[in-house]
Amino acid sequence: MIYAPAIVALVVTLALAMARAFLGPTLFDRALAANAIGTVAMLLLAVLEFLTGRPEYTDLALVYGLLNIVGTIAVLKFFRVGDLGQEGTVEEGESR
Amino acid sequence: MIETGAVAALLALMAAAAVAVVRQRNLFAVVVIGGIYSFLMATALAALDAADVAMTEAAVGAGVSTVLLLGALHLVGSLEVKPSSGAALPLAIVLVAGLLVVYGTYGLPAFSDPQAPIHRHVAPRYLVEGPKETGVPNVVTAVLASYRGFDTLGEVTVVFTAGVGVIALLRRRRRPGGEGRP
Amino acid sequence: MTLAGILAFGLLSLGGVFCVIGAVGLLRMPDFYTRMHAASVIETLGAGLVIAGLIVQAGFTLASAKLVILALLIFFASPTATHALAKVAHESGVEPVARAREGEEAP
Amino acid sequence: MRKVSAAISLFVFWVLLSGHFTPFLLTAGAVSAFAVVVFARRLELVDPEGHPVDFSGSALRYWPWLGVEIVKSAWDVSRLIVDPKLPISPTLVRVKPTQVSAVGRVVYANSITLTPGTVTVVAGREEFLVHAITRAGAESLAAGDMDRRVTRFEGTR
Repeated sequence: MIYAPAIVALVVTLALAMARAFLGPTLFDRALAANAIGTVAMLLLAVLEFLTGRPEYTDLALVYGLLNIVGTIAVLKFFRVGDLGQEGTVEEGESR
Repeated sequence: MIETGAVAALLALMAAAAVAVVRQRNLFAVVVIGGIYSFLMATALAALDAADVAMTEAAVGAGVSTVLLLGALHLVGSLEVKPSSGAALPLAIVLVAGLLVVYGTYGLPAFSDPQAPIHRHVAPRYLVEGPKETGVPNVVTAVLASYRGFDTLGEVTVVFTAGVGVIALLRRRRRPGGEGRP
Repeated sequence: MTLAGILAFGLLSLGGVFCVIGAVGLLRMPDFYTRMHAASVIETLGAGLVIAGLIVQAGFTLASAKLVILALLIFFASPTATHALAKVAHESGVEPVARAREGEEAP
Repeated sequence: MRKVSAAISLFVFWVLLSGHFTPFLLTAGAVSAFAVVVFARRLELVDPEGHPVDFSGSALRYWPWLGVEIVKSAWDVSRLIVDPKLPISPTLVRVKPTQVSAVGRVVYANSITLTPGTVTVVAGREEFLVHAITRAGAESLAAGDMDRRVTRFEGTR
């Protein structure tokens, strides 16, 4: 079983990162943990697909990766635009 | 064996996430943990051989509903108020409903039973004739886009209308709020 | 086990170890900014080694090509997400513990 | 030229994802790739930032060096994490990017973030605000080796 240690390690990583997501304390800690969980879930998915002998389904992991970014950016963009009461304009010379 | 263990661990983490959602008062945190829950759910579904459902869960659960819930938070504020009544009645209703669903699963055929009714009706025909008749290698795509093309068109219309409606609802409040862009 | 199998096993397990180390850092670090560094261990070395192990296991197939695309996606997108997090956190006034002296316990 | 290369990259990506080589499906892929480029052109997305194909050559020289740097610094950060004393010395440092173009600065800022132990917090036109987990990491960044390499990357198209 060449995948067993990796799967165990990834599940442990998920559990630890979820502890950080529950503890907080700020929203950013939670978003950071969620981002890490997305990455680890993607890796776990890829490994599980190799384990069950369907390596061609790695596209699913790609979809996860894209959604992970979309989710993180959406939370941050909303936090910036919504809660702080500012429009999300980009100042000259600033990064987006 | 290791696969079963991984699925069990994912389900346990999902239960932990559900408890955290209930106990959390900050709705931002609830949305973030909800996204985590969806990612775990999608991974568990993929491990159970349901690739298409996993993709839908990831796209809808972790992607679209996160964005929609954030849009809703924009309208209602981000702190949950204390509930006015106790938790006993809702808990009882949820428990009864959950037990009913569990009871219902006893009427289902065993997991991946080849003699189940769903595998004996039109499924063999789709599997055997599908690639020849439609030229599409993926059976799910062949069924959705070819055999049930009009059905899917109707579904997509409904989903599109719902999406437009949600955007219209969430956009509306923006304008009186200040010098917001159109 | 073949040589490629042993190599894949080693890469996968090592990647798993770095993922766990990153997650431990996520829990141990004292503030948001230092936790970000721990998370980037997961996203670079952890993810990179796991994907490399899978590529060795898959050999020269379509699946490896998809894994390469996956790795590129992670390496392009994860710094963007991390930077966005850091920037918004900085703007909303999350203070880093930047004044901790050498050898002194950070608060 | 840029549109043609974008269409070809999209088509290759499509084929890799599909993995089927029947004439019908290949045609469908080619038509989709073409349609995406046409729509992207109307949205003005096919520009030097969205599809920076001119940098392919220098990227091949820069990425291996960056990969080695990432492994080295990830190893350092891992050692910090497992150390029972947690010997971190978080530092905020300002660095001045010497790149001329926006793409060059983005590459530099992303390289800093991608290397564990340093994260770009604010990426301005004149200077970056970087958070480093150890003072040594901040000092080696301020020495400017990465900055020089990114500027070379940007210069040699």
